[in-house]
Amino acid sequence: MKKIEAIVRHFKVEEIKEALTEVGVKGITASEVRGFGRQKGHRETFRGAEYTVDFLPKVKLEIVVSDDQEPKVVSTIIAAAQTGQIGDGKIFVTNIDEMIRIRTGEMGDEAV
Amino acid sequence: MKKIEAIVRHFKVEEIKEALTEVGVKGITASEVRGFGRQKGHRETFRGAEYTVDFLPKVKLEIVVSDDQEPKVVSTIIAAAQTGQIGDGKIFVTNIDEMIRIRTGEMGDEAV
Amino acid sequence: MKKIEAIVRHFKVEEIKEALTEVGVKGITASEVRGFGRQKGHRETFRGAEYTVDFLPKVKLEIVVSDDQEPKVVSTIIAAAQTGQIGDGKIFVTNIDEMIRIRTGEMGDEAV
Amino acid sequence: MTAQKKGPWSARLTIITILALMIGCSRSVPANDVTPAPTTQPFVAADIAFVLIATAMVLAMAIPGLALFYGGLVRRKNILSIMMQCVSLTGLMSVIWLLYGYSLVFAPDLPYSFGFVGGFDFVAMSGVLPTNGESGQTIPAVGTIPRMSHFMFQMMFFVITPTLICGAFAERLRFASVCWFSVLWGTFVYCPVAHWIWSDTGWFSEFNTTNPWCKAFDFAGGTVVHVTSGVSALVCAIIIGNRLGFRQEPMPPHNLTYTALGAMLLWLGWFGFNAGSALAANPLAVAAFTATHMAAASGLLGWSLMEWLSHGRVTLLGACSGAVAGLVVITPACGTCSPLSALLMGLMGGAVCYLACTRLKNAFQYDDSLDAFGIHGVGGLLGAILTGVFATRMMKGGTEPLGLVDGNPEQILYQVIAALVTALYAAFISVILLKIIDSSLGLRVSQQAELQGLDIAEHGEEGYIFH
Amino acid sequence: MTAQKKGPWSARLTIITILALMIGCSRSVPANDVTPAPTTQPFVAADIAFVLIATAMVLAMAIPGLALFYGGLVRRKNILSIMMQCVSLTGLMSVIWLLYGYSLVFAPDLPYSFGFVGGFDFVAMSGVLPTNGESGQTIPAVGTIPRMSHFMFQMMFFVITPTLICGAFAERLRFASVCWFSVLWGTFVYCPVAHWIWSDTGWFSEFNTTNPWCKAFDFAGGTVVHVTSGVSALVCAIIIGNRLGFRQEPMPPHNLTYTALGAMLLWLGWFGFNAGSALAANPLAVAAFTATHMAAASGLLGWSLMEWLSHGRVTLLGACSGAVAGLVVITPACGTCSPLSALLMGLMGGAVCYLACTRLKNAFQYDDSLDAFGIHGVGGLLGAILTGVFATRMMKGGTEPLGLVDGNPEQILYQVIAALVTALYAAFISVILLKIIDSSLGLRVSQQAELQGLDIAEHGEEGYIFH
Amino acid sequence: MTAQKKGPWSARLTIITILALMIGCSRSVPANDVTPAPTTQPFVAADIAFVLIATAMVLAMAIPGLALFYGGLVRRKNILSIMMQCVSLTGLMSVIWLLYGYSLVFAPDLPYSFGFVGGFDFVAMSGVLPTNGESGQTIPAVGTIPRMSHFMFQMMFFVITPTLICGAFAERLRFASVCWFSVLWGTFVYCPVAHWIWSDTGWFSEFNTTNPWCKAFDFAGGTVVHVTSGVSALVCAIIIGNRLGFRQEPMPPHNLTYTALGAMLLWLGWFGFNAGSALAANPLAVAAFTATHMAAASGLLGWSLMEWLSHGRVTLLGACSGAVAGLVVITPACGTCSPLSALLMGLMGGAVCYLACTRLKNAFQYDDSLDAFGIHGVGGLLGAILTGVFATRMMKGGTEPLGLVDGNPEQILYQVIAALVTALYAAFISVILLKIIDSSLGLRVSQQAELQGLDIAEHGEEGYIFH
Ligand SMILES: Nc1ncnc2c1ncn2[C@@H]1O[C@H](COP(=O)(O)OP(=O)(O)O)[C@@H](O)[C@H]1O
Ligand SMILES: Nc1ncnc2c1ncn2[C@@H]1O[C@H](COP(=O)(O)OP(=O)(O)O)[C@@H](O)[C@H]1O
Ligand SMILES: Nc1ncnc2c1ncn2[C@@H]1O[C@H](COP(=O)(O)OP(=O)(O)O)[C@@H](O)[C@H]1O
Repeated sequence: MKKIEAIVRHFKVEEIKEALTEVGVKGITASEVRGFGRQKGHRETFRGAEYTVDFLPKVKLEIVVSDDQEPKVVSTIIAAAQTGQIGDGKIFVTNIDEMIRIRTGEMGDEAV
Repeated sequence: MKKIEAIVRHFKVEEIKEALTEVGVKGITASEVRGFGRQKGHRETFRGAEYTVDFLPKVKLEIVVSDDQEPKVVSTIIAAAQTGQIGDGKIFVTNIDEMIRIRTGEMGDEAV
Repeated sequence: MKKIEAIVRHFKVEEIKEALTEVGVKGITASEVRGFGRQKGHRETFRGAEYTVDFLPKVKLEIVVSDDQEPKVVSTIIAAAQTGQIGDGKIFVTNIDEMIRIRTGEMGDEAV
Repeated sequence: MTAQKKGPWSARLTIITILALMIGCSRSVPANDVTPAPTTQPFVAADIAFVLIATAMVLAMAIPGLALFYGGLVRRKNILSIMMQCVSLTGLMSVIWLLYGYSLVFAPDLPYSFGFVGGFDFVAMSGVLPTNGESGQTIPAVGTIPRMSHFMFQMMFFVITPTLICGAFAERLRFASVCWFSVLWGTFVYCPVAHWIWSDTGWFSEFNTTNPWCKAFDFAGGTVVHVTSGVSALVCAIIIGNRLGFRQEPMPPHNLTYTALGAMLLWLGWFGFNAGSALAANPLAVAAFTATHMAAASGLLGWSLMEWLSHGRVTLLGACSGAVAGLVVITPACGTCSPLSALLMGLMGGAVCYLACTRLKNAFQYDDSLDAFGIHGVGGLLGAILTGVFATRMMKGGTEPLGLVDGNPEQILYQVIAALVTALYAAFISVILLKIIDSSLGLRVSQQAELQGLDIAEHGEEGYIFH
Repeated sequence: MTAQKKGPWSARLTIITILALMIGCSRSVPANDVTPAPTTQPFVAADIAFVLIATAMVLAMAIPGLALFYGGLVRRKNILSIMMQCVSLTGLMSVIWLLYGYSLVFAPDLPYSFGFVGGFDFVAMSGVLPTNGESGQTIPAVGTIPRMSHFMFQMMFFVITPTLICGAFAERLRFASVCWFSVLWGTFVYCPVAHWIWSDTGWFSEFNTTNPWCKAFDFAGGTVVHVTSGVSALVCAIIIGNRLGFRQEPMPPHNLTYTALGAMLLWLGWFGFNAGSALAANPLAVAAFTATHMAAASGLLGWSLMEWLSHGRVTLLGACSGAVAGLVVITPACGTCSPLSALLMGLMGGAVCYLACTRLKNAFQYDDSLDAFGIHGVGGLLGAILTGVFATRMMKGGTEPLGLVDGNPEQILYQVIAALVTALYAAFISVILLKIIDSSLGLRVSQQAELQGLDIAEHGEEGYIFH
Repeated sequence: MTAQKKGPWSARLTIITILALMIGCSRSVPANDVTPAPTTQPFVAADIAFVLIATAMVLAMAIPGLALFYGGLVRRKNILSIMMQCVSLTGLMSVIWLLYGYSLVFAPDLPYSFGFVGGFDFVAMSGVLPTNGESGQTIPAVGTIPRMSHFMFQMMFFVITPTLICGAFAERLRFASVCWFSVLWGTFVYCPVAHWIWSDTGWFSEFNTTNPWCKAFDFAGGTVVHVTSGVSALVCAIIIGNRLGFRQEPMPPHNLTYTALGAMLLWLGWFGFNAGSALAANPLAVAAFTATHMAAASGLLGWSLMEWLSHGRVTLLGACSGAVAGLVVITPACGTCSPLSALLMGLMGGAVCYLACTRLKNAFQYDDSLDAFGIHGVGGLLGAILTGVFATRMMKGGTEPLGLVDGNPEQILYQVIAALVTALYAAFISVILLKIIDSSLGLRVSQQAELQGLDIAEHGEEGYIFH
């Protein structure tokens, strides 16, 4: 199994979720992250103090899928998450040794 | 070493923490996530606008342990986190190449 | 490629970011986590109810780099994040199968 | 204790009934033939201004004061449910007060009730509204203000009292049950008790010139408001039972800044509550205002002192709780005690309520979730007694000695009797009402709803969406 | 609709212009030779006290009331922009009011304007300020209070009215455009309409003793404040267009606790708005106060009832919206209707505004983001009409029948005419102003700024930094 | 500067001492033989009502106004500590005021103090409380209100002034040290200065009919409140030193919505502060009210203008800061200047304080964390001077020319002298107090506590628990 981690823009999350559901993804775990990268931050000013905020709000999606689903899922995410502007984000793919559904104890592809 | 990631219900966290401490786990990193899966979301209504919230609040626990501890830890989590209702969550196990304790620079199982 | 996950103290984040930028790191994803470990929690009291908070606020940094950059990055983080006090945090290194830049579809070391 | 919902129909019925009643009443009141004839109109503009503003200040205690004070103390998942209770009860109790509440309290005795409760003379504001006859407009008065102003001022007390109880059963009751309980409680507990203590014919009323059983001082409602609600809160906490996970997992306040903000607003609004109870902008109002503030200040210090002695540090929640405790304690006394006595009363109130909210609750393990009993019940009882100690004609004028320090020790006895009778009565009726509601609507939400949080389970909303 | 910023210079120019005007005016006013000579000084201290406090309460409706009510409803990324609009408009409109707003409303007719708008007699507070002549200080009066107090009380209405409109175009307008629109709207919509309805010579004014075209009752500004702002809000929503992603992605309120807190503060402040409009601490103020509260209470119940019937559950947002709807509906009527009628009006207001904010908006798909039209426009129109139904001399005194229930059915016609003329006029001018601003400054922010949120894009700040 | 805690015992001792004092005093005051005999009771109900409400409004400036204004500006981890300071100082200073504060300010001169400070005549409210003699109740009066009302109104000034200073040393001081500093500062700085400026015998008092050294106008406390606290704040910031990480890491406000809410409440409460200082509901109160509002409005615009000119955009924090700056500047002048002058003063206040909080602070690199000096110190000094420019008998009545515009240029000199003497005195005493506290209790928390945040380290609580 593979874990696909995608760092994406906030307002793309719904779209990605729907696209993924259509290609058969059954579960997603999302979290709020702040990302630093090529995308320029913004300046904030509070009375005298001015500083740059480099870490911009992004969403990280984690999706575990069976090995054969992986390419499909990755391309679906790319299609749905792309705007073409700097800051669209990244996808990382990692190998997963084992996956277990807590409710039933099912393991492996069963648990996806 | 293995990294065990468990997506669990909020109100189970204390219980899991205690169970894990008993089997010798020394460190846990927790974070707020929102999960989409088989568990049905709920409908929210704000004046005219009604919509379904599919991403439900969950907690992700990350625990890095030595290879031999892994099975014990996984079964402990399952035991403590199970309610039997849809939405209990998942456990993912990944291989970790290296672990370092920042304070001392200790590496590998030493650092756990 | 390697994913380096570092659990660090809040007030060290800026320093680490700058140190990493200097050694050529182009992207970081940060998130709020709460960590349980050797560092002692604190007691809170609310009217009659007293309890211990074991999970302390930390920041998790995730950095994906090419294999050869890894040692440099890890040592940079250690240097910048260390205070020598219990609770400095941990670094985990995992292997990454694939990395993709959503904006361009570039893959592998290109995408870092 | 049944946990499942009895379906939304019961709830719909509720509203329809109220609606029907409302329309019925508003039709049946012939606005032009009010009988209890008020003739002279001795209005003092300053008193009108003062009481109107005080009325708004008392409302501010409930919304947003109590809504924030309580709201901050619950867990995030129940923040809206508690605010919803505060604001909805404001709407609901206001209508009930108009329909018959005011009448049950302030109208002449219901025939054959032997002073138990007021009659129907003021139902749906008859006798309260102005009338336009041949001789021009006639406006019923109470003292130097229109009766309508008295009606409004007293309404806010009727609104806030059941809202206080919500602190005891927070995070686990069905919204419909909260509404029903509050309406019934207001009718069967608040109205009679307020009649006993504040009406011209009440058993314990200092205004009862003919034949009071035992004359008790309760200037702004220590017994009427705090003893009744606090004791009922304890009964609710015990009968309804603990929250799931109580004493197993931490249930810390989710937003102490709200609680502090709420406490500050309570402090401010209490000036209206206490000084406004003079019903005139006179030196007595100033005295009540001063006593109120000094008791809040020293209540804060009293609680903090106890914390310091037991833990070596003080907390914001403690300081705020102490201020509120001081305010509760001074409520019955503020029109009769000196600011220096108020200082002592507040100090004792802070310390005693601290013990009630920590030691007492821990000893008996009831889940009075937000300490409605610990602060209002205990503080109310203490205040009632101390009023008998510290009441003095120095502040109130007159020549009769009032309390112990003034040379009238037996006043303490009267105070105790009035408070105890009230406490027992409130507890008794509360038990009955809870049993009735539990066996019809069901009191508690389902376990699943309690775990999920009432905001989503009961109201389909979330408090904060910060991502 | 152009989206790009026209550079900061336009904005800088704005400020400089205002500054210049301000200094110019303050110089050009010879403070000592005011003409419209007020001589006697029949001040009633209680009325001064009451109106001053009421003034503060009306300001509290805008800041923080509306700032929180609206602020909670937007997405997190726009919270500061909406608060900024509320607070900045308070500053800006106050200065405009001083410069000429008060004069355009309350001064004698501008020559040859045929009662369309007031003249310049009170520009920059001339005729409002006290004067020190040989014979000592002379202080212009309105009724029993100094004219300066009337000036301040009315200022707050001028402040809050354009702020209400901000709810319609929240989360997408340039800040500079909001300022310009509000200033121009205040000048060209609010001032004339308020002159028609409240000045001694207005077409629809009940105070116009000589020749009113059609005498309409608008005690506290149902038409002046709510119809004008509500209808303009609809026009804004339509012309400016929907938010990016409207009806595609959820846009839930980011902090309902703020919205509830804001609604509670609106409720409280509205006592100042409505009762203060009596301009004296008299029984009429008490009647307005009472009607206000009862309508809020039943508006809350009316909206909740509709929710219960359609979804089987009630929401905090609904309860709060209903209370505000009830308050809007009662605004024109509170000085002339009985509390029982207020109860019915509020109930209807809650129900009708519920339908406007859900069914109507869904049917026509305009993005009235925070329901400024759904609540203020619809509620304002409904209130104007119902005032004609329920006005009664019972509350107001006098011998003439007032509304339908009092035996004067044609009053409804007058109410409808005044409200409709106002609505059409407000809509017409709003269209023109929007077009002008759009083709000069540009109304909307860039797409990128809208996605990023106005807080960072326009103001370089973030609301909450919780990590 | 020692950083470690000196153990809780010192703190416990504090409280015990206060307690002892309190009980002692309340015993030692024979409530029935007050000497400074006030005989006639010329009370005006409207003035009582007005001053009571104003009193509540001033308290609302401290809690919750300042608590939120400051609270929002600190980092999340210190939110409770700042709220705790605000609420605890309210409790503490109120008790001190009762014990001796009022007396030191308003009692006849302490013998041989040459007008430096008041004596002990009013200690523990003797001479303030009513007395009940043979001839009935006698109530001491000040003007048209009971002296107890004057006592309460002035108390709130005593409460808020040290609280303002907390902005300078936020996020790093021990709670016990804050309490001690405030109590001592109130005693040794506030009381004498207020005596100089407001008592009947003060050196700079316009009420000193016999022999004022130099008559300064300070209607509502520009010098007494803002210069004293602002200058002391600067001294604190410098002596206590910067926060860890100051100028190395960003320390943005954690919740600007609170800061905005706080500023709005300050604006509202300031009406009580300024208009209430007329101590009567008269045209002067109206004038003060109007000037207050106009200065807030134009202060907002002034600061925004500066921001626009320097960054091309305006911020909510700027608008709110500007409004507060305008309010500070107008405080001494609001009873003597016209609303048009207020407009100019506010504008200047906004602009000048902007420069102080940005340029000045950056140039000297002191860590006046929340700009207590930048706004209150600088604004207070500016206001004191401008009062000499703009004071005019047009608003205040009378025939004597008052300020520069009125033809009395030397008034500016008096204003400058009073403000400077006060500033130097406050700075001097503050240094001494800080040194004393630092060498006994220790001023700062430990480094670890500062990193962890004072909420957990000092109070064992967290502000928000949102998971
Ligand atoms: N090497 C990296 N490791 C971890 N996260 C990264 C890395 N590079 C980028 N990111 C994440 O991806 C986001 C987008 O990257 P950025 O460089 O701004 O734009 P783009 O992906 O379009 O080149 C960042 O905000 C960060 O969260
Ligand atoms: N394939 C997946 N990848 C990542 N996270 C998943 C996946 N499937 C489920 N999850 C996470 O697990 C949680 C529970 O899953 P769900 O399907 O609702 O119930 P259950 O685990 O009982 O079958 C989800 O909310 C989500 O956070
Ligand atoms: N085995 C582990 N798995 C996951 N996270 C861990 C583990 N051990 C420690 N951590 C994380 O590292 C943080 C610091 O660890 P701690 O034991 O307190 O101090 P130190 O790293 O100095 O020994 C913890 O708060 C936790 O977030």
